[in-house]
Amino acid sequence: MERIRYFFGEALRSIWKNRMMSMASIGVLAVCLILLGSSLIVSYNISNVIRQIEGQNQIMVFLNDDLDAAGIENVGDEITALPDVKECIFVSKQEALDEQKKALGSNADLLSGYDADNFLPNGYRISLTGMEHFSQTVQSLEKIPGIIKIQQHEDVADKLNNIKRIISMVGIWLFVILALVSLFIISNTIKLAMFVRKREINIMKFVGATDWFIRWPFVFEGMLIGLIASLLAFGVQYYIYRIPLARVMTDLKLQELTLGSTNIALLLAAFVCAGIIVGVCGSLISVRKYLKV
Amino acid sequence: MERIRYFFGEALRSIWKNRMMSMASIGVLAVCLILLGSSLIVSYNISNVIRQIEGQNQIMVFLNDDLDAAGIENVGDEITALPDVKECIFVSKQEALDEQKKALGSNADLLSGYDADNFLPNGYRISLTGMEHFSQTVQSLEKIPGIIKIQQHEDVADKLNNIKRIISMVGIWLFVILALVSLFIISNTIKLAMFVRKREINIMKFVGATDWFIRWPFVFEGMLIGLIASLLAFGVQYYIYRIPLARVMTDLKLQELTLGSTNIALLLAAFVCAGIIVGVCGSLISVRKYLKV
Amino acid sequence: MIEFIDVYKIYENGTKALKGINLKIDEGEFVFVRGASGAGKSTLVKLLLHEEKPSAGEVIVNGYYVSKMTRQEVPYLRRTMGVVFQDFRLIPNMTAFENVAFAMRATGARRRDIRRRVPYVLGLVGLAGKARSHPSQLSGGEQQRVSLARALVNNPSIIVADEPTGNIDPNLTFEVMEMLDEINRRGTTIVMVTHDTTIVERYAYHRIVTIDGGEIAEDLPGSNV
Amino acid sequence: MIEFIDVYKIYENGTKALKGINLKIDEGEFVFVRGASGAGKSTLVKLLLHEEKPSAGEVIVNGYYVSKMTRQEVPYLRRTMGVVFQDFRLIPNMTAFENVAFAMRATGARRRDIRRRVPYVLGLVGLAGKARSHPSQLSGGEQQRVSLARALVNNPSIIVADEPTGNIDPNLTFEVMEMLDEINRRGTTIVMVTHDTTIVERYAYHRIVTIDGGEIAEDLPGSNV
Ligand SMILES: Nc1ncnc2c1ncn2[C@@H]1O[C@H](COP(=O)(O)OP(=O)(O)OP(=O)(O)O)[C@@H](O)[C@H]1O
Ligand SMILES: Nc1ncnc2c1ncn2[C@@H]1O[C@H](COP(=O)(O)OP(=O)(O)OP(=O)(O)O)[C@@H](O)[C@H]1O
Ligand SMILES: [Mg+2]
Ligand SMILES: [Mg+2]
Repeated sequence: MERIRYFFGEALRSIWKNRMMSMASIGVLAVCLILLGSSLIVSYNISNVIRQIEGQNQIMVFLNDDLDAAGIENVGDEITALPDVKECIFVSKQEALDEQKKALGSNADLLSGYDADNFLPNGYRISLTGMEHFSQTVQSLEKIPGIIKIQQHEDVADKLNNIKRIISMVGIWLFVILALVSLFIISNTIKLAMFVRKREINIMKFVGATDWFIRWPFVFEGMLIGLIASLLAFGVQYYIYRIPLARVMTDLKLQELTLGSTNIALLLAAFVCAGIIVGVCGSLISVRKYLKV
Repeated sequence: MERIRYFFGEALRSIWKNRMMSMASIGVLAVCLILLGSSLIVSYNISNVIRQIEGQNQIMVFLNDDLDAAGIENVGDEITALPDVKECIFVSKQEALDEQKKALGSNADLLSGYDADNFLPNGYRISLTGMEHFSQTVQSLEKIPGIIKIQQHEDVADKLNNIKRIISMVGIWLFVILALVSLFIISNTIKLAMFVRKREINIMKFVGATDWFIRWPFVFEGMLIGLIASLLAFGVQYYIYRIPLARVMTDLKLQELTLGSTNIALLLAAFVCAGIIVGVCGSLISVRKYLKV
Repeated sequence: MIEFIDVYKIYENGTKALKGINLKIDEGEFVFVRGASGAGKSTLVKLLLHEEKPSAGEVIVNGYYVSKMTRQEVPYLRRTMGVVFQDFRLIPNMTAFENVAFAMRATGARRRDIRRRVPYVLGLVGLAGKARSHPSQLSGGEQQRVSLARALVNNPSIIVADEPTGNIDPNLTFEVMEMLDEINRRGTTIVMVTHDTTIVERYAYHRIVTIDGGEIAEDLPGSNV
Repeated sequence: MIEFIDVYKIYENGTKALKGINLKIDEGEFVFVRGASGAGKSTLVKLLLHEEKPSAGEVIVNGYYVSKMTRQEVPYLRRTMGVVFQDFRLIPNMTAFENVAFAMRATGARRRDIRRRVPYVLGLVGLAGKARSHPSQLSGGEQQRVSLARALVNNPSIIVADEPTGNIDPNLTFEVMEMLDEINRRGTTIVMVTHDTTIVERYAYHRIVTIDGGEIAEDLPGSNV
């Protein structure tokens, strides 16, 4: 007990005495956490937006006029059975004509003569859960007998997919790079801090301190620095996230952009864990070199 | 001359003697440059992609059947005169019907009776140069007499605009954060390195060295570190950019994703300038504190 | 008990600091080690402490075979000795009190004992008023005495002092010598490296080992037994 | 010429190191400064160097008014002096040669001159063979002599030596003293802080200033004029 209090006290003392260095470490660690957190939040939000756009993406299929009501229902069931199909709504000949009329606006009366002799086919309006397997879905649809025509905005679908792919590529690369930067920077900061203390550690060993006696205060110090950094990072992250993103959100009326409170709690937990682990590991790794006296 | 050689030699010697620290500084600086460079390239490429998608975005307007050929042409001229309109292609009643037939596929003969008595209106297919002023353009189009109906994928347009806005928001924030990180990290690295040399600088002053005599080798050192870091960063950046992005490019058949060779040269120049400036400033700022003896 | 058996020390850059040292120091002895600058006296001290390992031969300190020790054992070897270093080796960001206290704490001493013992030892070396000063706020002689206080604080069975009076004035030197003599009389082994001929002459009843060029040139036994 | 006029030095923590020092040292004088540990001797040296500023009073060195100097002037004040520091103050990552050479280079000396002069001075202090060693590879006495060589190398008009013989043996001490005496005879002012009574007695024909508790307790003029 007395020892733990001593080690903890030493850690606090050391953080205070090496204020500059401690602040540097805390700052660097916090910044790295913020970068990581931001990239997580951004990719989370971007995929949300894409999912939303996808949700509105639809395929229209037209049916052979020869099908009777049962046949039409059959096709509907087959479509619904496909993976990735979220919704499949029947659009009758009449509804299709009404839509055409609506599209023509004031010229709708042009089509008024066709109400009885409707030249438009029955169809299904299909919503997909996602666009990843868009072309496979289209191919599967083509194979369903009774479907005579598939109408799709393939172009838009493709483009959205491309954007998503690029964003996730960029996200992955950014994440990898940032993780490496974090490790690099923190290990260097701690190494430099250790370098400054080399003499101190040396002397401690010469008066008979064991390795762990020297190590413990550094471990606590790393832990404290990690904790402070993660709390700081979380605060800043939350602020960054709230202010400008909240503005964007209201701009776009995209309520889905909010992180749920569980996600926020998860983020906090992740920050604290990451901060403490990095802090302690950094301390241990860096101290190791200088203990060899 | 002899002095410059001496200062330069000292700088090299110091870089070599403090290998660890020099490598840390070079590494951190290079990583920051790579992050900045990557965010530049990514935002450049993303806006390219968006521009491309926008290029394919179209508005369809339908014309009053009462218009004669001259009236139709008039409307076409008015549309072309609008800002943001890139292309405006006439789609005749007949063409519209043909497209409808194509859309119906094998059921096209359903419409065969209407060739003479075409119920579809004439129209213009309009391509825009960009989507920023999409809704203004639509409003302007509504004011042109003779246009009875405007058909637009407003949803998709809006979504694309939103994505672009989010990406540029994210880009700006990322840039700001990264710039701050770079400054913070580099100044701290150099500060810590200086802290290690505090005693050395102190002693130099005590044997009668002037401030500039002490400063020059550090300036050269900062310059060299900046130069090396920027070249390293450029190499890595080029490699990162080439390999995965080249793959994405061929995947998407988006030739516009390449940076021109002038852009590459610009990037190199920017890297070298930024590297050297940061290196030298970092050295000067950090040395300053320890010269006060 | 300290024993050097045929010890050679050749530094990495080729300097032959010790060339075949054979020396046995019994428990309770007081030994002066003298010799020219660069003779190898501090190297001898470094070997005792496992700061450097012998290139050949064996050093035995209180039963530890220095050249064959594991990393874990080293701190326990060092705790049996109190060392005054030639360059003081005080921790710069600890006060005089904390520097001395650290040596006690490292051995697992209780806070209560530390708070009683440290001021007492600082008082012994005449630094009661400087307990709160950092090394950079102390004069050369004051730093040297903090180093001495640290060596004494754990009541070690061996005290090794490398030039402990190089920065203090004759009166203080005399006081310090009297203190060491008293400690020695109570049974502590003392090895003291010094250049000060005045001291050696005054305490000539102790054993005097002279080192020259890495070898033992002379070994005058003490006369007080 | 050095002059202390009513100089007080109170450190930030309240320690009164000097309490009204009045001292005038003429060109070409050789002055011993002695006194108990913590008397204020090193503080005196620090004031000469503008390492610390006097809390009150004025120090005049070679025409510079130390308390009123601008930052730009300080290096030129320091170049008029060669200083042996009590804690040596060698640059750790420079070899002995480079440490001495740096002091020459800082004054703008040519490379050719440096390459001729530095080995000569290192030879004077008996370290010709240690030119390529770093401070950590030198014994205490050797480091002290590198510090001395650095003080000599620029042929300064004043040499200030704070305990320059604390870590070297009697024979070497004698050699160093003879050297300083010879340099003094050629006209250089020498201020030497020392505890070594043997030296002071031997060279008692020089002026001896005794400091006690921050005040000048005694000022024995030299007899060799
Ligand atoms: N780390 C080292 N690497 C290389 N040579 C060293 C090292 N330490 C000491 N030496 C050399 O070994 C020799 C003996 O050094 P040591 O420090 O034992 O001398 P010393 O007797 O203590 O001298 P002094 O009285 O000057 O302190 C010297 O010539 C010194 O230059
Ligand atoms: N930077 C400082 N801050 C506070 N007090 C100091 C500082 N430097 C020295 N002192 C105190 O001032 C007094 C005089 O110190 P100084 O170094 O001048 O002594 P000295 O005569 O050189 O002693 P020694 O012979 O032990 O070297 C001492 O009591 C010392 O503790
Ligand atoms: Mg020694
Ligand atoms: Mg002193």
